[in-house]
Amino acid sequence: MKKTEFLTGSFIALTLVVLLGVFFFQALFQPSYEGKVMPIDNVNLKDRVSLHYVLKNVNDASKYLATNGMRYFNNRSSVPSKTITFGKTKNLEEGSANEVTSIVVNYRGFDTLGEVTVLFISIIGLTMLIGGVKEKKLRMPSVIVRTGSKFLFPFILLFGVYIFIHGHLTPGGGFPGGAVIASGFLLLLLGLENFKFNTTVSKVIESLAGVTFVGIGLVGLFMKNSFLANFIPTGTIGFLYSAGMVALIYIVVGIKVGAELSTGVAELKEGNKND
Amino acid sequence: MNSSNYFSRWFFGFIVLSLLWLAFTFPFSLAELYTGLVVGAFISLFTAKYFEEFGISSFAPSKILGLLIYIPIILWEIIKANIEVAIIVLSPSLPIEPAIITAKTKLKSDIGKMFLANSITLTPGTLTVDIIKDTYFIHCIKIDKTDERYATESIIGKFEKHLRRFVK
Amino acid sequence: MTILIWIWSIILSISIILVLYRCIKGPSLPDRVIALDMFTTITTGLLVLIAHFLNNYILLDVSLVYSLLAFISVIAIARYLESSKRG
Amino acid sequence: MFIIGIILITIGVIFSTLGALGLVRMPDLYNRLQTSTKATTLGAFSTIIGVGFLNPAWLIKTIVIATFILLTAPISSHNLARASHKWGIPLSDKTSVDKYDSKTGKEE
Repeated sequence: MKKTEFLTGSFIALTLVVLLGVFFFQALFQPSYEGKVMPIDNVNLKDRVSLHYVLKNVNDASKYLATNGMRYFNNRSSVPSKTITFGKTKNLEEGSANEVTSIVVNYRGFDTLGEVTVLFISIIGLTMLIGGVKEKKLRMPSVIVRTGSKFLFPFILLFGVYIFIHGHLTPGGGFPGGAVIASGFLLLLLGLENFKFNTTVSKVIESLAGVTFVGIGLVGLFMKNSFLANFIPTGTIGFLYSAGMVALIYIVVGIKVGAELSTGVAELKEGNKND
Repeated sequence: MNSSNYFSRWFFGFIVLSLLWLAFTFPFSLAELYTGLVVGAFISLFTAKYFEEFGISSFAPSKILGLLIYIPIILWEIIKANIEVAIIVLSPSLPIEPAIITAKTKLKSDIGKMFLANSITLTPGTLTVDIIKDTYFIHCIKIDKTDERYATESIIGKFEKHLRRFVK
Repeated sequence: MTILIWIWSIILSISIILVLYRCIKGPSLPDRVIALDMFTTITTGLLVLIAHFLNNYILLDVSLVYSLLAFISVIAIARYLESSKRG
Repeated sequence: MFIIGIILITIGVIFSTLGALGLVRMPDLYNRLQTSTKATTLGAFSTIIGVGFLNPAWLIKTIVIATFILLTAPISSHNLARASHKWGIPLSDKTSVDKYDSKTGKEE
């Protein structure tokens, strides 16, 4: 491994870890909203769900709280529940048709940042472990396999991009999309006899994507007073341009995971000959 | 056509990938169209080098017509192949005489060889085992003559003349 | 309609059991790989049938990813076998 | 539309089963590969297109999936046949000629 690569990689990882630590402690020292702790033995599950989630609509929830105030906490059963219609309901809280995505990226976006960082660190560890292993020579591929992998590669890449751009509408999202992109690179590594995967470029792309993720979170912090808050209007549920920040973050996560896993696959095949 | 320049390959990739994007996201909407154009342009920017034998000239009407004629022919051959295999599988005595024979092709380009090999694999009782230069090694499930000229005419001939309309 | 879908699914399941028999018995490694390849192809068809049964467009994406991963795994195993000695 | 879809799915299901039967009955690896590739490709292809005919809104997506299967299945089965020939799987006793053997060692 080249020294500069390693240094830049560790620098970015360190920056991410420090940022994570800062936000962690910031969350610790915030005052709690209610000010009193419920007794554990008679906690109702309904009390654990936020009003925004019950109403599924930010604007309605604020209006309801402004008029009814504390009465809401005493009488939960009278909260009006809204029906959600695909392609019609506007300005939903998170606006994503896929509930899993809204939980992973919107409610627990911080968690996802941690997961992506863990993946990054594990790929760095893999690179260190693999270093010094000799490359296994594969036989010449036949014409069919060579041409077939060249022919199919752009379409596989397109499919990966489709999965992570439509993460808020269909199942999938950043992680499966990245895995599909990495499988496209795996096909090229298997099918072409002299394909060289450029690990330096992939590491740069990955680091840029990570920085963009944190940057989006910081914009949320400045505009909505909370790290990774959804600061873009959420649009109509079921449309492509909806869900605000969820789609944006999944594009970033897809690019990052794709670059990371491709690097891992390339290291596994070629070994590391620099060090 | 092997030396089609970068722009022509990029354009080919752009058109094909954008159309495929619209097929993926079928209920047509303008948002999908814009996204598809951007994604297609971006992906084909750095995968254009893999479209070796394609370019703007691939959109010539004669070539598209050749492809459209080829599709029903290959589908019909696949159905015939399957009926043949079904008869062999269902007969109690398994009437097979397998052999690996050779045949020669006149196609020059890699992509043409790939299409021909895939067609051979999908059609009656034949399976491409390997290609070395222009010699195909074909595993046959049932063959009466192992002569190379006979094999070239009977197995390759029927696809080659249709394939030559759109690949070299 | 529902009965037809049940019949189709049951016939496909029987063929999957036949394939699994070859996968368990198969005298050599490539036989098992062929059986698994065929298993995935049949399962793709079954998945699309289930998508129609549940009226769920989403499963079509899943089946495409499934067939893609099956293809790449078979190519990987074949390339590994190609460049190693039997033993 | 509806009837075409049902007929296509039935054809697909029958050929998938025949392919599985061929996989069990055939004597050696290459013949198994032949039956399995052809039968399952047509089986999956026709099942998927049939579902597209039952649900016309899905037709284009199902055609994409079916085309993908039609493109990839022959490539993978070709590579498996080549790999097992190089790995040393013997052909069955019924085989009359094997012209590939003499040139196996020669690389392109």
